Amino acid sequence: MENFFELAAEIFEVKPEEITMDTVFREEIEDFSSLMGFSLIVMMEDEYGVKVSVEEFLKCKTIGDLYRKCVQE
Amino acid sequence: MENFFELAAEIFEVKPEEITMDTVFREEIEDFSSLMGFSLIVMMEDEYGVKVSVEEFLKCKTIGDLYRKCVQE
Amino acid sequence: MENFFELAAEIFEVKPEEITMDTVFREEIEDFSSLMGFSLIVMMEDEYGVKVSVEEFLKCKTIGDLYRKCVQE
Amino acid sequence: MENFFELAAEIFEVKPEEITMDTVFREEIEDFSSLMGFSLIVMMEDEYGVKVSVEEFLKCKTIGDLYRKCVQE
Amino acid sequence: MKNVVITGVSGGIGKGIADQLIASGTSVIGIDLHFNEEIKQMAALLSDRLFLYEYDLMDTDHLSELIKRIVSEHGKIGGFVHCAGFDKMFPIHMAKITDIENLWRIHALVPMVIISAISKKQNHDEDTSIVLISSQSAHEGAMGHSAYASAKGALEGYLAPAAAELMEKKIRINAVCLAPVKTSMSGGWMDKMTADELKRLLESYPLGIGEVSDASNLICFLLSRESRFINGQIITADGGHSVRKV
Amino acid sequence: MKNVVITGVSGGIGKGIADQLIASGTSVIGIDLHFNEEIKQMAALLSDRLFLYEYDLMDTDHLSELIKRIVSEHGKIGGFVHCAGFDKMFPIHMAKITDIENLWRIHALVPMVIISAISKKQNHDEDTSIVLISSQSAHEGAMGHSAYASAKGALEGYLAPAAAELMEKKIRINAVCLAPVKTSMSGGWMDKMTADELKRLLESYPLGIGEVSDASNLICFLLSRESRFINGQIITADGGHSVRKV
Amino acid sequence: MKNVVITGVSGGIGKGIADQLIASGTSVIGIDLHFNEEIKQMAALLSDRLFLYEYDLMDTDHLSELIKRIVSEHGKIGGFVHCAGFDKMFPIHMAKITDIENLWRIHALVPMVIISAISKKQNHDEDTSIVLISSQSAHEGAMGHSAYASAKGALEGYLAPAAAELMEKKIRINAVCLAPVKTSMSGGWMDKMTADELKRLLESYPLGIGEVSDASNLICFLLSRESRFINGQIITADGGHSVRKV
Amino acid sequence: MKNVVITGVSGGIGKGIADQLIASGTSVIGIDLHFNEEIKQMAALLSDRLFLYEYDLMDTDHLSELIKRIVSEHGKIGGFVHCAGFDKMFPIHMAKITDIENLWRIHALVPMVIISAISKKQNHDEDTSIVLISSQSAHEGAMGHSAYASAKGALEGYLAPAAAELMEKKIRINAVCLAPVKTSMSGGWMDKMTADELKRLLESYPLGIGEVSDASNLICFLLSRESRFINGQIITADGGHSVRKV
Repeated sequence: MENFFELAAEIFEVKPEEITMDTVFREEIEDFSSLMGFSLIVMMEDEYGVKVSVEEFLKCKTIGDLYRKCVQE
Repeated sequence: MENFFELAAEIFEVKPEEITMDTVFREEIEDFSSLMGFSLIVMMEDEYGVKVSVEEFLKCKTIGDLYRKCVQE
Repeated sequence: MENFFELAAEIFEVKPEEITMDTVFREEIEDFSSLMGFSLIVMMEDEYGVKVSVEEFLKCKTIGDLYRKCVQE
Repeated sequence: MENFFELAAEIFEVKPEEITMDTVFREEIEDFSSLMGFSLIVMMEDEYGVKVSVEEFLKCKTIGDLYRKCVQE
Repeated sequence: MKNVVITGVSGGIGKGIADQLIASGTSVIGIDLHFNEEIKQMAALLSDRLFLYEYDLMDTDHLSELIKRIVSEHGKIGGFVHCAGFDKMFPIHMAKITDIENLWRIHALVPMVIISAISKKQNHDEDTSIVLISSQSAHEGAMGHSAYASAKGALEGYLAPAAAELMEKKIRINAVCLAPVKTSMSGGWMDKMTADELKRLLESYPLGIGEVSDASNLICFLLSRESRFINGQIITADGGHSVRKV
Repeated sequence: MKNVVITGVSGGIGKGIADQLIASGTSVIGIDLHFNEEIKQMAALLSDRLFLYEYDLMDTDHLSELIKRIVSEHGKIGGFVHCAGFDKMFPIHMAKITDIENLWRIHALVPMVIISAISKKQNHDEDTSIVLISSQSAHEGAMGHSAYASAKGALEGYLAPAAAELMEKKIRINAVCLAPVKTSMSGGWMDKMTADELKRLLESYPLGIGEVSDASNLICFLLSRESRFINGQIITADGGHSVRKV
Repeated sequence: MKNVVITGVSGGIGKGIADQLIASGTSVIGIDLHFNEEIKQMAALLSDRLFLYEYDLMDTDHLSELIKRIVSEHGKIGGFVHCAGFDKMFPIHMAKITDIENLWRIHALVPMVIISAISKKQNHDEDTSIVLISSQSAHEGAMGHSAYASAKGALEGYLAPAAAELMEKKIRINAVCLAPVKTSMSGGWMDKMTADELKRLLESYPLGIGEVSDASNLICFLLSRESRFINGQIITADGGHSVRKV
Repeated sequence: MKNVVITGVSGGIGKGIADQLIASGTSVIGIDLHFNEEIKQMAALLSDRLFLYEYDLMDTDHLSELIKRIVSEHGKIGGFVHCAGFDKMFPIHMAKITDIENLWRIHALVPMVIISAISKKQNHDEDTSIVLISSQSAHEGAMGHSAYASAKGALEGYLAPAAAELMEKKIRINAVCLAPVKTSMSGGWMDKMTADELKRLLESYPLGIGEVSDASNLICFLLSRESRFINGQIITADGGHSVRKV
């Protein structure tokens, strides 16, 4: 989980401790960009072998939503 | 007035007889473009010496609305 | 003749009085360029209707040689 | 020595057996180019650690002349 | 494709394009100041494929009427290549306004007026393709060619905005940038070069001076549907000149 | 550097360059159709640094005389920037010959005639530097700007051959390719755009619409000896427009 | 023309070129990591026209041997098109060295090594023609594509010097700059875009997303003798993208 | 502006830029493989303005750590110029993979890795400006320089997409395209040319071989706020080489 936070934090260019499971990344992350969103999908694929469709991704609101995709599946 | 119709028709690339005072040009003229709108403003300025602001122009719905700008003022 | 001197002088970028019938232009004209030579041929053609071949032109050493091409022929 | 022939032959794009100590490369090698000459100097430097000045190189007429630079020094 | 308008159709490149198009079954409308016997007979023979209009292009005021007349007589225009033109060399300090103006008129204004006429709805087919002819001299230190290069530059500057507008009318427009092809036009100034100058010039063309077909092959490709995805581009065919060894 | 000739010196960019040059101790010769009070007073104040010539540049026939007169009154010319100009937008199918011609005349013919006069031995200093002003519209799909872009293209095509010739006379020549700067000229057509169109336009300039200083800093750098090794180049200052995200 | 080497021959564009060449009677040598049944059967059918070599191009150390083997088995090589490749998108602050390196390896190093082998006297025909595939992303603000664009830029920078050298060996080399064609490669990242982003992207291609034939028509023209006078050029086929209206 | 990182700071151009920046009060962080006594003493003297880091740039794996360390020791980075590099000439048929790879590594991968590190929020100031150094050899028939030109092309291809991304982080990035300046690097291959070849080379530079200041003046202009509106551009300073008379 820490690993996931670190990876996400690197994409968002924030410190890992600045994000939690409940962070609504599209709103709470300063200048969140579509390229960051893109990078999250790629990261989940590269690091967790999880293929998330854009539709599914758009349904994810919080960091937790993303994280659960990686562990549960 | 014929002259005005001819000038407008040339901009719209239609025959003068295809337009009337009541033609709602933005809807009735096939592929009406912003460049055509631009040309109407320039034409009114060049040929009738009438400076029409973009706001006023956007209020004009029919050919007649445009024509009256040129004669009355 | 004066006219010819003026035209040549303009090409050479010198004052007419700086050139004479005996001026060996390729040597005496400061930074004489092939483009100047080209211009002389064009000038003789445009102003005197004389078509001088490059070979003939290269045989001309002095301004006089050029001038005679224009008057005699 | 064979190694040297192979390296030179590769530069000349010929078979090693096509060149000998007496080959006058500038004349006998088909379309010898300045880039080939350049490559010989680089090769001698890279493979034999011999720095040959352009002047010295130009004095070398045959493959043998080049080879001796590499072994003797 | 039908009704490809070619100006300067009696000249080297114009003639080459016309031959190639006619051979492939495309009808050609040739415009020129005068027509020699050869092309007149050709037109007589190919009365359904080659149509000639004698017209002085420098008379730009009546060009749109000419296009209108062509359309009324042969139907909508399907292509256009502007080959008419001449070059005039002179040093910058000798430039005459009339020379600068005439070069611009024939190389830039004339095609712009013709294209403006062709662009009108009733005058062109869908998938009409236009090819402009530019020159390397607009991109290198072509001594004495500054006015000619400027006229060609006017075409290149026109290209992108024109492509954007004409695209909405289903018209494509591209330009080819050619090295001097040994035609009467290039001959004009080449004949005034000394042996040395000419040698130096030719050395800068590693693949030699181009054949007419080197120009016409590219131009016909750009006119055809084969190139439907190419628009607003300048394509150089200069026999390796711009990548010659330095 | 002294005696830098600036056309359109009352306009936004021309004025900006003049101010910067004068501040750095360079004398400026301003040419324009009319001069407003502000600049007249400035010239009165700086009677040894700013000289004004009221002249209608469209009268190209007497331009060389004007240059001759300037040289006789102030000495050889050390630089030249052509800022005078206007834009006119119209769709290609509405293009009028007079509009095309006037745009070419002011943007291309005028500087070419002035440069031809300056290039004469007696009229220019050594190390004279010339800067032409081009526009991105000659390189992108600038709807409605085809004639303006063509006029700018004529300048760009002139650049390389002119640079080669002028180099032999110790004159450098470069061009700057500017994004629209909010001046009276760009205002001309911007005011005729709807809010949406204008918004779309502005969004394509990531660094915003340029200040006059963004243009004048670059131009003054090119006029100065600092850039002595830069010649025949087109330098773009467009606020990131040409590399905006796609 | 015979023995045209095509890497990535199972992919969209590579397959398209192979089909077009074979149809015109040219023999093709296809290289790829794996071959699907379809192309294997095609090779079986056209046993005198299509020859397949299964090889992992990332293993650059043995590439020259592969070329040597191909020549020994089929004779001198007459053409080469490098279609193999992939894209990977990431923001610059997330760039990994291995990603940058792999993109450069497949898009730039691999063709450079193959061309170096082909350039040896004994390995190529006279009039051999090479076509490299570049991308608009090397010329515009293609967010997230910086490493891919850099790899394509490496090809474009290689082009001119290579053309000068190869010309002396009677080999031509040109590059085509393509807009994304809907193939598995572009699919890779397109599938990760939201509907809005994709819509925005597609809007910037006025003539739509290209067909494979839009790429193969141009590439086959450049491989053929038709284009013998075109060398060292980058030709863009982007469906009007670079001249889209602004 | 402060903390401008310069690689190859002991070399001709790097040293020139450092001198100019320091003179104008900007702090410089120099990176190089070795430092000569001269620059060490300079650093000792200017202990608040010049900071040296001895590092082998070919070790790309630890570059980001180096940047991190620099930031921790001196604060955020305000500029970056990549001057380190070498050239190696060889004919295409003699190209070795290691040579191609090393040239790409030092000229393209190294700056890309450094920029990736600088682009992280915590590592750069607002208004950071980056200047890459490219070469005319990527645009002309530079015999024997194909691998070097490819490495420079990799930088040019990177430029536009990088500019788009970095703009959102308030970082500008531009490239300068320089003619060979007589430094140890160019010396490397110039010394291997015959008198004739060298003469021919020099003749193609009408304004002579450049001084270090010709490069540093332009680069410092691009680093400064003076050029805030210039982004994603390649600016050529080649002493008239590309417009030399033909």
